[in-house]
Amino acid sequence: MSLSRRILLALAAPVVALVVALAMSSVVLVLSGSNPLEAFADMIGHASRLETMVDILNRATPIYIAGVAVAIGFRMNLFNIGVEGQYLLAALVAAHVGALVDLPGPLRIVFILVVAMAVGAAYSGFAGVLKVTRGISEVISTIMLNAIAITGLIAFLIREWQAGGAIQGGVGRVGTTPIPDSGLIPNMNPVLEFFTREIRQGKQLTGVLVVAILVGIVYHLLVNRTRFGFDLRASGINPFAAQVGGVPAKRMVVSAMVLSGAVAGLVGMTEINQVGFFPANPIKGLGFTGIAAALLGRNHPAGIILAALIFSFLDISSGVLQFTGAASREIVVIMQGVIILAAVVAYEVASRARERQEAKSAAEALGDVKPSEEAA
Amino acid sequence: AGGDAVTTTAPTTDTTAAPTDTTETTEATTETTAGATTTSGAVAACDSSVGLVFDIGGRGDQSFNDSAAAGLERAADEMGITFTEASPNDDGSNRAELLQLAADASDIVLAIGFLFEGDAAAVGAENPEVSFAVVDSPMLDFTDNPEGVPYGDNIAGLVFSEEQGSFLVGAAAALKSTTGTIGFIGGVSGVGGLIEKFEAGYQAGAMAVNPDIEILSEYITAAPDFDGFNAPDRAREIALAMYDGGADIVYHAAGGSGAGLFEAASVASDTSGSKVWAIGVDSDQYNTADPAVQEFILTSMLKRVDVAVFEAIRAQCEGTFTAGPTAYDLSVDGVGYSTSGGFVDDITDQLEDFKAQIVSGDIVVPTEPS
Amino acid sequence: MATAIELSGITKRFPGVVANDQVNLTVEEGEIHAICGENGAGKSTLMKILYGMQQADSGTMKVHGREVRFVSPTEAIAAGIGMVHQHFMLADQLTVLENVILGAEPTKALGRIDFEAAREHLREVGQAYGLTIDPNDLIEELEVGERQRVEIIKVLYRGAKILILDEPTAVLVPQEVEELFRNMRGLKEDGATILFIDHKLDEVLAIADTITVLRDGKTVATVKPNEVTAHDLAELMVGSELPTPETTESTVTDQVALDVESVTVLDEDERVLVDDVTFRIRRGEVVGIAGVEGNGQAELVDAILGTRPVHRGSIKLMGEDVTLLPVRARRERGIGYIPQDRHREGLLLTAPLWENAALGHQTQEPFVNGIFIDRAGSKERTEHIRKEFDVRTPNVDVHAHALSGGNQQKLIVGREMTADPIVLLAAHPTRGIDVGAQAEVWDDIKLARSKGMATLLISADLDELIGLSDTIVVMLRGGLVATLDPAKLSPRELGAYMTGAKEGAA
Amino acid sequence: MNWEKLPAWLRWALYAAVGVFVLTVVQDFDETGSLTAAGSSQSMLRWAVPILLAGLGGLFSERAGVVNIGLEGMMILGTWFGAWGAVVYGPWWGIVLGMAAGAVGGLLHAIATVTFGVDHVISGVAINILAPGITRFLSSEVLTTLPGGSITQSPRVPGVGTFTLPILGGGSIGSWQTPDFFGWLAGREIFLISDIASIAKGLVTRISWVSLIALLLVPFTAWLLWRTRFGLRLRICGERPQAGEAQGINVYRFKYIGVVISGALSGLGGAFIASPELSGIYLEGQTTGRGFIGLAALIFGNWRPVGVLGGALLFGYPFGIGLRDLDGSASHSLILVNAIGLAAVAIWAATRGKRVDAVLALVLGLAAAAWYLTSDTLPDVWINILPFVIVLIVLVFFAQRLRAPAADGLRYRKGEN
Ligand SMILES: Nc1ncnc2c1ncn2[C@@H]1O[C@H](COP(=O)(O)OP(=O)(O)OP(=O)(O)O)[C@@H](O)[C@H]1O
Ligand SMILES: Nc1ncnc2c1ncn2[C@@H]1O[C@H](COP(=O)(O)OP(=O)(O)OP(=O)(O)O)[C@@H](O)[C@H]1O
Ligand SMILES: [Mg+2]
Ligand SMILES: [Mg+2]
Repeated sequence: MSLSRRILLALAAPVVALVVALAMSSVVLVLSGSNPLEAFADMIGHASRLETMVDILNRATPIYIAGVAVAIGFRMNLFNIGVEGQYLLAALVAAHVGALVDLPGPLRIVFILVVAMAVGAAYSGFAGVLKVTRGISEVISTIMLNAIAITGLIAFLIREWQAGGAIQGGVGRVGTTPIPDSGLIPNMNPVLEFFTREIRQGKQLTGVLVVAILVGIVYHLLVNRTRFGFDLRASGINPFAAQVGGVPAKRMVVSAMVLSGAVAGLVGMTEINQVGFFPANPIKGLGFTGIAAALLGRNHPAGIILAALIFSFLDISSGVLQFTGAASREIVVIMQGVIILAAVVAYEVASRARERQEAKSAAEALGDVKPSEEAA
Repeated sequence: AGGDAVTTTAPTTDTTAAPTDTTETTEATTETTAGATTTSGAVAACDSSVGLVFDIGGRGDQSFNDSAAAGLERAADEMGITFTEASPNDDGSNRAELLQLAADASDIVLAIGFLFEGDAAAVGAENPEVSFAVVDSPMLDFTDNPEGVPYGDNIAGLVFSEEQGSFLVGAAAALKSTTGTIGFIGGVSGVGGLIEKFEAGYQAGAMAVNPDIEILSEYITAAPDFDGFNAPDRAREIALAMYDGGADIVYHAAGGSGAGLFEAASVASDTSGSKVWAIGVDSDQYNTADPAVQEFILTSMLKRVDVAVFEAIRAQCEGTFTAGPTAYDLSVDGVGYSTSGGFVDDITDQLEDFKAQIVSGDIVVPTEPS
Repeated sequence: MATAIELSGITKRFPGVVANDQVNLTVEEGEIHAICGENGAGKSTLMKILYGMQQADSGTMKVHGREVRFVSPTEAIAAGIGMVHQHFMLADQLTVLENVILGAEPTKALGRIDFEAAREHLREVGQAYGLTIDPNDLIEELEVGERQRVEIIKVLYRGAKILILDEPTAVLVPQEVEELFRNMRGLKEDGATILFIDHKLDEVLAIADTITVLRDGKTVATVKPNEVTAHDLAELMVGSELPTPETTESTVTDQVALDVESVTVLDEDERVLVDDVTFRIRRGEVVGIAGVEGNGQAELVDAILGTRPVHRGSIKLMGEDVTLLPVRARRERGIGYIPQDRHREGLLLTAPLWENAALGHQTQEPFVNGIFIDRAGSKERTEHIRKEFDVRTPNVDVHAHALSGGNQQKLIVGREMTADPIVLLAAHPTRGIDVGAQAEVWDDIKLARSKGMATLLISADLDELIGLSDTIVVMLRGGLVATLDPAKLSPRELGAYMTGAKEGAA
Repeated sequence: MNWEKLPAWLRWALYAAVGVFVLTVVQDFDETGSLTAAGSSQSMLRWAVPILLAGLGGLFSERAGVVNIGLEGMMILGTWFGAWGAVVYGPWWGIVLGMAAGAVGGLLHAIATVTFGVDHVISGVAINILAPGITRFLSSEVLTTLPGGSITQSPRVPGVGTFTLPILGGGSIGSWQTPDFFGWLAGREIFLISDIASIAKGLVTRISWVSLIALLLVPFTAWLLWRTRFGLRLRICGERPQAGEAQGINVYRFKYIGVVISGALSGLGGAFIASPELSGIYLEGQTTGRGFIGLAALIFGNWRPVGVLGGALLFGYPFGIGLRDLDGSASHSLILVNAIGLAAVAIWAATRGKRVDAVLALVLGLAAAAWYLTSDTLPDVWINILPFVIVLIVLVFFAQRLRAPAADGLRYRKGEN
């Protein structure tokens, strides 16, 4: 198979998915009496402002981290639905403990990140342990653990900890004790401003972006370049072959869940660093968006970046559509759904095409068939 | 609890006037009290543009958001203001952006719900030429001053004395109850005492009538699980249990879950053969409820978000916008009870009496449940 | 005699492969017609086309003189054709009865299955052909021979008069094969036409009335058994002489490489799978394990490899006790493994070849560099394997599923051999690969043996077992029941030990 | 005596009887009135029905070999269309449209997984993301035009009505008000007998027709899948589709049917959530993960109809009790029930020589007992998680005995082995 053809195949899937999603959303828009071109123009016009880009990046950051957390599981056929509960629990504990200990700034930042990862890892690892020792599917256990974390543990802890005297103002700012500013990751405005103009409207590019980038790099290296990653992927592709190949199956399950949870623990850091404490009404649902991002990004570190940006872009667009009135903001939710479905189908079709291509070229190498003959 | 900031009872201003400027009073936390019912008579036309950002869910919740929308529309009708409106994503992640987008296009931005506090403070600071008013938050900064100071000259909070309104419906419940048992359903507990304030007032009102009354109380969920405001099925179950347990009147402070309470009242009345009641919240739910359940809504605790919104816009138009909290309490009819359906007609005298005592300060309604 | 089946000009293409190329086949009514050919010759494909499971790209089919066009097995079944597949088509969790009646369920009103009628019919069919089996047993409780009987009953149950048996003898010991052949003759007497696939030539010559040979998807000849010798047939099949697995002089040394001492293995329900097994393999020695499938051989290998816990006993590798070590530690100490099911245990089908070449050795040179995978080193090693073991592939970046079965197997053998194992566990190393590749694998094992490798060989191919082994042990119901000298052993005799008809050491 | 040999329904009935006995003892000991109250069993049923329907849906899908994690999404479609249909065309139309919408969700899943071979979990997740998008959009276009509707909610949803069994539950036949046998018995205060009567009374009084249908679906499903030709053919698709294919069965068709039924049943569950039996309104997000819980009930029930019912009740009971428990005392009693259950598990495990299980059960049981003894009520945050904890604990001890259909979740393509 020629290189150009291979590249074509690789690009075909996402492009087709996007085109299908655009087409279907256009149909919906037309049906609901809006002009799709106008709507898309508004969305893109808004997104091309520097301040909006900051918003998009801020939103994409936790989605990306959640996507990587889910992807780590997916790489070995583990479905960590529990990222949701893990990140909320981790953020709560990290914010609380981080505010209480007395550490100099940078150390406190590191301490908070480490606590968050540890809590996420522990909670997720528990599901892994249940799987290998008691045979409970992680799909079920993490669903249960989500409910237990959100409606039970967090509800209990946040009540205990906010009673510790941490009223920031009105009821809108109830939460854990505020973390001193020195313990928060500084924003990245200077970095961005170095390349462009000054960022206005007080928008702050989250410093957690750096953490996300590091997570992406480590994820890539770990999974694709290390022995551990090899074991992880092998277990995902074929657990039996991996096992006879010396991969300790149970340990891999627990390790993967622990790693996934550790990364999940970082999802809430964007909000903690923005708000300065863990609020009683934290942003929820990022774990589920992360699943979508991992699917759309095919578990690939760069793919997930793209997916997170797409999701974030669509989320942000729902705001501007309400002010321009070009279309109902609900269209973005539809688009998110359609993109996912179109993408999974397109990927499948493309991967079949790729399989056939490979089989053909392998057979040609065998000399079984001359290319001219098989074209018949 | 987090309601503390709201509870400092402020001297009531002249009810015939628009809110007075109170910027340089001795107490930093002094609240302005709105002259809510005094807007009769023509208001001047106004060419201000208004941006209103709803709480999650937006228009059509038949309660909080709709009430705000009503105030906005009234302002458009009576003063001719122009407006834009928006609601956040499901997870509320884009509140700040929406406020900014609204500020870009408006002279005053109204944010509906205490969850906007942090973002409104931040966006407000960035847009000093635009006024901001947040419903349900005093918009006071406590970082350097334990008494709290306004976040900025352009940032106001519109707060309600829900405990006072709840007191009255509690009294109504006690007066109407034949079983001596009544119930309270809260949406979400642990949000800085927000819903607990309703419970406290309700309790106090009921006990003021009948010190021996039994009050069943349950919260649907606890923060951070906010499903409690959106779970009519659970509210229905809890209400049924309360009715089974002998309560004949149940009050809810659970937003969208309230529909389940009304459903339960209808079912319980039907099953037991004797009529039980429900008490609505925020708006006059008798008017918005389905005709099938209307007859079970004894009264509703009114929280006049519409008035607050209208007054905030008017203040902006008239140049009397005031930073910091403005209180909407019984004295200005910022809270109250409804009489639609006529089910409380026989006890309005007693209720009005309680009201007068609260307004005069003879009764101080607690903000935390006992 | 009338013609039962007439296929002409059947062509079927798969991506990159022409499985059937202008195949012609004529089967007379009431005969046993054998189809021979090496792996991948296109036998199964041809039968699946006849059975309607696959559709030919071109060509015509006639059944009893009438031209037919099957788009699904339903039509073939209606035309009186039944097929027993190479891989059993049975659901383990369903009962014999459910499996048999599937697709031909007698029903009462509302689509209720008439289980009574079904049982009765099943009993009749069983009696008529002398095939009996308990209809209420779950398939998973049955032995291989019994499962095959279920498959045949399944076909007869639907009243098929033309039976297709795809490699029915592959999993049977000689005694079972004889039983099967008796059944086949009985069926023939009752008027059935049987098409059967086999590449064991003596078997074919013993039972067939007519033999058709396929090679590379083409029909090369149709012959009568009395006209040809096994030798002729082999040449027709491969176009050259058949290799044999015979080894030459003994290379057995004194040094014990693998010492298995009183090993007992239990399953989750504490049933005994391997029962107190003891044996030793010295360097340069090949020990063959004979046994009907399901008598604990697989579990014994698992225990030695470390994927199954040993309940009692010990396993020593070059004198070191490895009983409690994990798989990885054992492999690092020099255990090589050729799994019996290459797709299940041998390969990462959706990973590139160079990663497959690293599998099982990913902690060792040249595949790693510290904690990182050494991609360049891995690819280089894979290229080496590709050349040494003649793995036919365009490059080492293609995914493993793109390779044909034989080439996949060569990759696995190459991977294990280049790692210079001390002990090689080879389970059915030549199963499902063609004669050419088979000979190469035999040569590889012989070469390694002469260099001092100790080999544990499991194979259902008794010629292979006898030809390659220095010692043969027989496993029956988890225990070792005989230790035999292959030099003085015929496959028939070995089969007798395997079924328990004969006991003791030779 | 070998328990495993008993018919499944009898075995489960025995489990239930033992369960009621324990509840009764605890209730009498603890003087908590609500464990066996008619209201409690009624609420158990109410909360179990959507889970049961989703679980039965999952059963059809997974017995046909398609893992369906999209149940939640199909249920969401069911809530919207169930509500809209009921509001606009009447309650039964709501049921029909809710099922139809769920079925369309199922069809989508079938197209993706069966025809295109997309990974089942991935497709299911995609549907879970798509469904709320669709309903949100439809709300904005349709519900907002209805009086009392908005972008997140519908007007009040009318219900299909309820049914009370005559004689046993005091329903009426024509105009004759029959006696209320269970009610009478429940009032007699006879140990155990009255408790059973009281529970039974709850289950035969004012039961929604949909609940009744859902309950009847349990034996019907068992009959359909295990006694009919259709069922055998569907099950082969989940066990070994190639075997079905070899016998001329159109595997794709049965997979499609299974997944579409799965969607229809989840949709029915959704419609029930929106019906006045539970909510009486469509409200965005009101399924709150019940599709996922249905999946858990399916696994818990070992992919069998009666088992799914058991799982659904096991969720429904503590959930209902938790909500009805106004002072936290009944939930507190449930801790004692758990402790007793764990003790039973410990004994069971010990007699089978499962030492680890026995010790684990004993430790957990003692912890539960200690918690029970050192507290008087259960705070509400813990009440909310009780159902999840109980199911998780049950799975800890019994997950290993579960067995999914052999080809569940595997990709099947015609003509491939
Ligand atoms: N579904 C399929 N898709 C692609 N290629 C196939 C398929 N089925 C068979 N083939 C290819 O067609 C060729 C003939 O296969 P077939 O199974 O008919 O061989 P066979 O003679 O039965 O071999 P064996 O002795 O191994 O059973 C092989 O190269 C095989 O890889
Ligand atoms: N005659 C019947 N009519 C209706 N349903 C039945 C009938 N027989 C069995 N079932 C139901 O069909 C399902 C499967 O039946 P089956 O007999 O296979 O169960 P089982 O094997 O006894 O279950 P278990 O393995 O749990 O003991 C069960 O849910 C059972 O309740
Ligand atoms: Mg074959
Ligand atoms: Mg059985």
